[in-house]
Amino acid sequence: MSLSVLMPVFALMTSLLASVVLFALPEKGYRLRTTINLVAAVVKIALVAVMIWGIARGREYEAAFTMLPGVEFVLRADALSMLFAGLSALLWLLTTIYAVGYLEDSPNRSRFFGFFSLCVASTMGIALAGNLFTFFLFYEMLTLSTYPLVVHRGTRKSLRAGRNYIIYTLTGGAVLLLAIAWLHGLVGDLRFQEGGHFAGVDPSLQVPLTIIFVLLMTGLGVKAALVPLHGWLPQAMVAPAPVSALLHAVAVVKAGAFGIIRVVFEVYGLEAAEAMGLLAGLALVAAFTIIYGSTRALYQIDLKRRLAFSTISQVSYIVLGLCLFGPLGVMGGLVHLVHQGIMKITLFFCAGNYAETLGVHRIDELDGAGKRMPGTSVAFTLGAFGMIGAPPLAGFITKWTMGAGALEVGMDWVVAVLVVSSLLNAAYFLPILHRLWFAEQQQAWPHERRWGRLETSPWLLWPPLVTAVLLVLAGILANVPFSPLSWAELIVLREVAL
Amino acid sequence: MTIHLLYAFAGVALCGIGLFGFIRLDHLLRKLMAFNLMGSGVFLVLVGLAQRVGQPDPVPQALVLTGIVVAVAATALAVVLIRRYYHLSGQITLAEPGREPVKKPAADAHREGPTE
Amino acid sequence: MIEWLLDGMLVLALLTTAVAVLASRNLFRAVVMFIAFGLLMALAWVRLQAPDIALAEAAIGAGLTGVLLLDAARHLGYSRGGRSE
Amino acid sequence: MTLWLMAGLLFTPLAWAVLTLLVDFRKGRVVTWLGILVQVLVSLALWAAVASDGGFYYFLGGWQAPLGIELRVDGLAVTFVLLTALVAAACGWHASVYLDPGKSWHRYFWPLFWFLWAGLNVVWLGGDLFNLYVGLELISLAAVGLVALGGQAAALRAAIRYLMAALLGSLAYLLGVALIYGQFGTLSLADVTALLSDGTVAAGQTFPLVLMLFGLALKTALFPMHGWLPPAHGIAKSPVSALLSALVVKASFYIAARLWLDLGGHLGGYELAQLIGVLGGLAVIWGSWLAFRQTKLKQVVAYSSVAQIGYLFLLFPLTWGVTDAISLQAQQGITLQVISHALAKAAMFLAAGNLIMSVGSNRVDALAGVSRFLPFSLFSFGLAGVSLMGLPPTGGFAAKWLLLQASLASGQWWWLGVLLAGGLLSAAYVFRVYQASFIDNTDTDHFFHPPKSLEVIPLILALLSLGLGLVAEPVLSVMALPFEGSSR
Amino acid sequence: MRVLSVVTMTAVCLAFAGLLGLAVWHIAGSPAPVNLPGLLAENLDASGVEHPITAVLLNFRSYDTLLEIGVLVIAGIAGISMAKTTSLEDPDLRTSDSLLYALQRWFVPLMLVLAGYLLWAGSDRPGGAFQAGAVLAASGVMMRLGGIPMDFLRPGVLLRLGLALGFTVFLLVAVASALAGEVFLAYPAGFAKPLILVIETVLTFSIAMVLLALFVSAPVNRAQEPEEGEHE
Repeated sequence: MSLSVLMPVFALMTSLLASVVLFALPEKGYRLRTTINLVAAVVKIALVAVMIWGIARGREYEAAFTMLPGVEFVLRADALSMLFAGLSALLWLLTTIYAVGYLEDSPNRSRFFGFFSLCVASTMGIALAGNLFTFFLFYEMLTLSTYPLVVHRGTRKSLRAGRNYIIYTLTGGAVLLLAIAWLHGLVGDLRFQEGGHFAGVDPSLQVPLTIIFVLLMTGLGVKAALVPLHGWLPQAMVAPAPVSALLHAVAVVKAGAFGIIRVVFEVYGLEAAEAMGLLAGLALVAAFTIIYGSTRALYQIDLKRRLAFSTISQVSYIVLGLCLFGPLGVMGGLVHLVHQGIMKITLFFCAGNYAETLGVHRIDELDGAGKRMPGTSVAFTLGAFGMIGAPPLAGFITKWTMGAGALEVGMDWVVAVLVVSSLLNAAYFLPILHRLWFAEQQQAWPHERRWGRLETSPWLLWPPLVTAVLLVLAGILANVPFSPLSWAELIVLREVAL
Repeated sequence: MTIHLLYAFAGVALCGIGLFGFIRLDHLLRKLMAFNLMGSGVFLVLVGLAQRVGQPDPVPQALVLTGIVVAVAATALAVVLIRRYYHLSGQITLAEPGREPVKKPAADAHREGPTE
Repeated sequence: MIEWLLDGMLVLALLTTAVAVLASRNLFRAVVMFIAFGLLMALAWVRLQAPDIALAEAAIGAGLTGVLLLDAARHLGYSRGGRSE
Repeated sequence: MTLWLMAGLLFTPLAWAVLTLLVDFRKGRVVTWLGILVQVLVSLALWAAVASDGGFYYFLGGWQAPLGIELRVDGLAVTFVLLTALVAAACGWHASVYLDPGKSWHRYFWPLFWFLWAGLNVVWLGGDLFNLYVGLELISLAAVGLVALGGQAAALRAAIRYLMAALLGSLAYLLGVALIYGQFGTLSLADVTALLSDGTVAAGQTFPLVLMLFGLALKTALFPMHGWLPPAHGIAKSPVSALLSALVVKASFYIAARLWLDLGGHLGGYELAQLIGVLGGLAVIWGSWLAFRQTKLKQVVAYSSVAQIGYLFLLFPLTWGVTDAISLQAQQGITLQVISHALAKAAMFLAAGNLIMSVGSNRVDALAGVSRFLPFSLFSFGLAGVSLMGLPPTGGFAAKWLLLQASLASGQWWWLGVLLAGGLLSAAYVFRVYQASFIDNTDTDHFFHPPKSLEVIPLILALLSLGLGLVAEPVLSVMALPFEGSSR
Repeated sequence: MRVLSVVTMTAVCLAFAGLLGLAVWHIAGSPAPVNLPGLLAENLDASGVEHPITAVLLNFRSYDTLLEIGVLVIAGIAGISMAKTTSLEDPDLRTSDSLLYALQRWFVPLMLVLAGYLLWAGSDRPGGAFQAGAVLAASGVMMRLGGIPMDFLRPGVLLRLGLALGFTVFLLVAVASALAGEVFLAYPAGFAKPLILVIETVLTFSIAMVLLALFVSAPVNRAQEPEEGEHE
């Protein structure tokens, strides 16, 4: 067993083992649990960092064994998987810190952190999956491990949200399974490979391949919350804030988007997909989702619900990016996978802070919160500006790259979509910022808690601040090696082969 | 056609009759008797068909002996179950308690006898 | 020919008793019919050149099962199965 | 060596049945532990022997078929022997803690348990049609005895209903055997197959096969003949339910499958295969729906068995008139389904028993708050549920995957709907239980906490079922082993 | 509705009988390819007994018989597990019928003799353990009906020993033959006849015990156990 085989396995195992240990831990073992959580997260970051370093220098990491006759289980680390793995490893650490503070004295912490780790293990598995079969395996594992997190509070509302979530995702999973099984029956076990498999494919396979593509997109679209498959996402807001952060920024929607990237790039191949005319339809769906999500967000009063609709809109940037069929556009889509994650997690951390510290859930209750919680509010403001696409923040890099990509391939209408969406983003974020900073506090906070001199618990305060800094850095240092943008460029050069 | 085959067909008819009784009758003892009739029919088919040339064949005969013992074991067990069931519920059919009025309280069911 | 006649009658008797077992309204009579059926079966086995089975059928089929059922019928009450008593 | 192992395999359960009959429950428990150890070791050794050397025929009494009785000891058979050993060991262990030694009639649990185990081994190994009949009866009567054990009226009603169904099924099977004997003059399945494939006997006489399949399907509770199963499995003690659902219904299915694979090609037909498949599909849909509607926890699990058994019958259409490769794929899928369902369902019933013990009620909605205070049994229940839903990486998923492939490859795409809808419907009833348990309406732990050993057993079974998907390849490779030499 | 169901059932049963009859007719049309009776006759000498049916039951297909006794024992166990047996002095069980009394005075000894004869005859003539056991059981039933106390039928070690005896001996013979180097149930050469005789004798006894036990385990008391999770 060489290290190149073991690395991906270790990366997966850290959180899997952590989850097993956490389940077994008694409810009261607060210190031990926190230690295990943090150690596992740090170890994982280290492992991923080593792999990123290795991949940048051309090493390969792969572990595989035969699971069923004709079907392999493959874990493989390539540049694309590291994009996602790096994001989730980094954000897992922050979310864990945040969750420790957030759930300080709520019940069922063993269960929560157990499933939390399981969820991250699944995400890591999705990132490292080397073929569609393995991908599906972890994709479904993710569904299952997030359910207990969504219904964590055990209230009627959260149970209903959980039920909806599970109906959507399992149905999506069934569709995905059908597509994968069909594809497997048609052409055998498909490893993800640069440039895909279907360049110059037999024309007789055209029709089934098209149907399978639609099925695949439907199955993945549920998690990626493409309209009209997005229904579960706003409801899942009842979950605790770290869970929402996880669902929106790191795990679930990203798993869907990442799956779409894998399928388009490395199963069908960008050129083949374009040649079969599959991308145009996807681009339209993505564009519609962007506009639809932003528009719906305008009308939400609940802060987390507004963020949820914003997620629906933002994730489709990623999908739209790959449909642009040119190096710049693809780069824009890929880099947004990371950027959106960092920005959205910042926003959700902040929303969680407002809720936990002040008891504020609705936007019209936020008046004057900037003075009470300056740190949180600065982070929120940065996140919001990032979303709108203000330079030099991360969101700007995305939109700029994508816009340039669209012009490059002559899809001018995409620029219009980007502009309209940015305007809508501004329209639903700026009023919040106005209330935060410029409105006077109207009434007492609904449910305030105090932590001495700090505005809130340090466990809750640091994570959003760190992510806010990250999103600034991602924008300013976009051209430095190992920045998200440079890494996306590396992926495009190496794997998309345009 | 030999006499043996005639009995095989008699077995066929018994199977039919027994099956009818088995699915038609509700009373558990009658069901049980219907089952035994059917069993006899099967045994007749087994031996009669195997001996259609007219010569006795010890193998199916041995099988039938085994079959009879198995059948009597099953019957005896069924009788025990049915009787206990009757004592506990006062019922002699498999109908759910709600559907058929319980005729007698279970407590004095066992005192019921033919000769008083 | 006479053989066939005899066997035919035996088969007929078998089937008639079988029907009688199922059709008789009185549970007690049904059991008695069942015992009669067992004895006829024993005869049938003799005709099938299977004396071993005949013995077993007489002892077990007619004898033991019959007594078992009779006893059970007595405990369950004669009139439960039909309306004639 | 192998001969000794075979003797041990046949002897142990019967001998322990006698031994435990003579002692009371507590002593029987100790004796049983020893017996379980022996039997598991023997089964493992036999499995290993066959996995390394291939299968063989074992002639009981030294008489070759057709005069004597032969046992077919091949990869599939020993896999099932081993499965039985694992599941029965788990159930026996669970029962030894779960059952109340104070109840005098519980002493009879052990002999019946051992006879059941013996009967199962008879069926897995049986190569003689009549011997299989006796094995089936052994299983049925022992199972009925276990359901009725010390029961009150409802349990007795279930037991009687079960007995009646089982008797009718056995009789139908026996009638089929009678016709087969009349036609072929032999009771050895291998002989009959040989006679059919070398054309000595013209094919075309379907009725005997139909009769046998009908009888076996009735005993396997194929829709619409499933009515007897939920009451019996729902009302028996949990370890008994686990044995029944995990193993007993599989025995009759196993015979049906062997008959079909050996004789179906000659005596079966497309319509028959499709009809059985359709009934299986309806069982999946209808059983899951009914499971969803039940208010009692164990009834949910019992109806889930009806649904899961439905999948098994897809074997019939997927192996008839298709290429050998597709047929093999379908057989492998069904084998995995049998194994994973056995493990998962045993885990589920045992976990359900623990949950019922803890909350003191059989109702699903009484589970509120369990997730907080009794995570272990719930976790086992959940893991088993994942396997039933056919989600990766469980054995259930591996089975579903192979069946999907077989359906696609054989062009019988209509089974896809059954496979996918079945998974979703089973998710519906499993998540209904989860949902009930996640309701957080109490802050105090008023639940009874069962002993740790009770909680560990279902967890082990559930983990095995989960891991099966990962090691499916090696398991299947043993199953497909050829016989030592060419044939017997 | 009721009429309809009767009609359907009749139709189903007629169709079943018709198909079955047709199948029998077809099968009867051609001879069986394997001549098992001939094979049996050739090997009869090696079986140790002269009567072919006994040879089949206790040698060629002895495994069937072993399991079949197992089925009997199971039924017996299940039966006595039901019976929280009543005391045998229960007046309900004692029949003071003078006819029965007379019958049993004459019949029981006769039946015991008959049972002995059947058992002894088994090796070369019709008869054998099953028939003998059944007759023995029948005489026991008569004694029981006549109110003769038979203490060994109370659930206890004695009864369970009786149930298991025949099966145990059979099983021990089987495993001893396996340990002696042969396969399960293969009697060593020359021992076939005595072993079969021993087995038959104990079987007779055990079969009678099981059948009797099932007969007397008619339930009388009302011991109930609540369903799992249901409080009383």
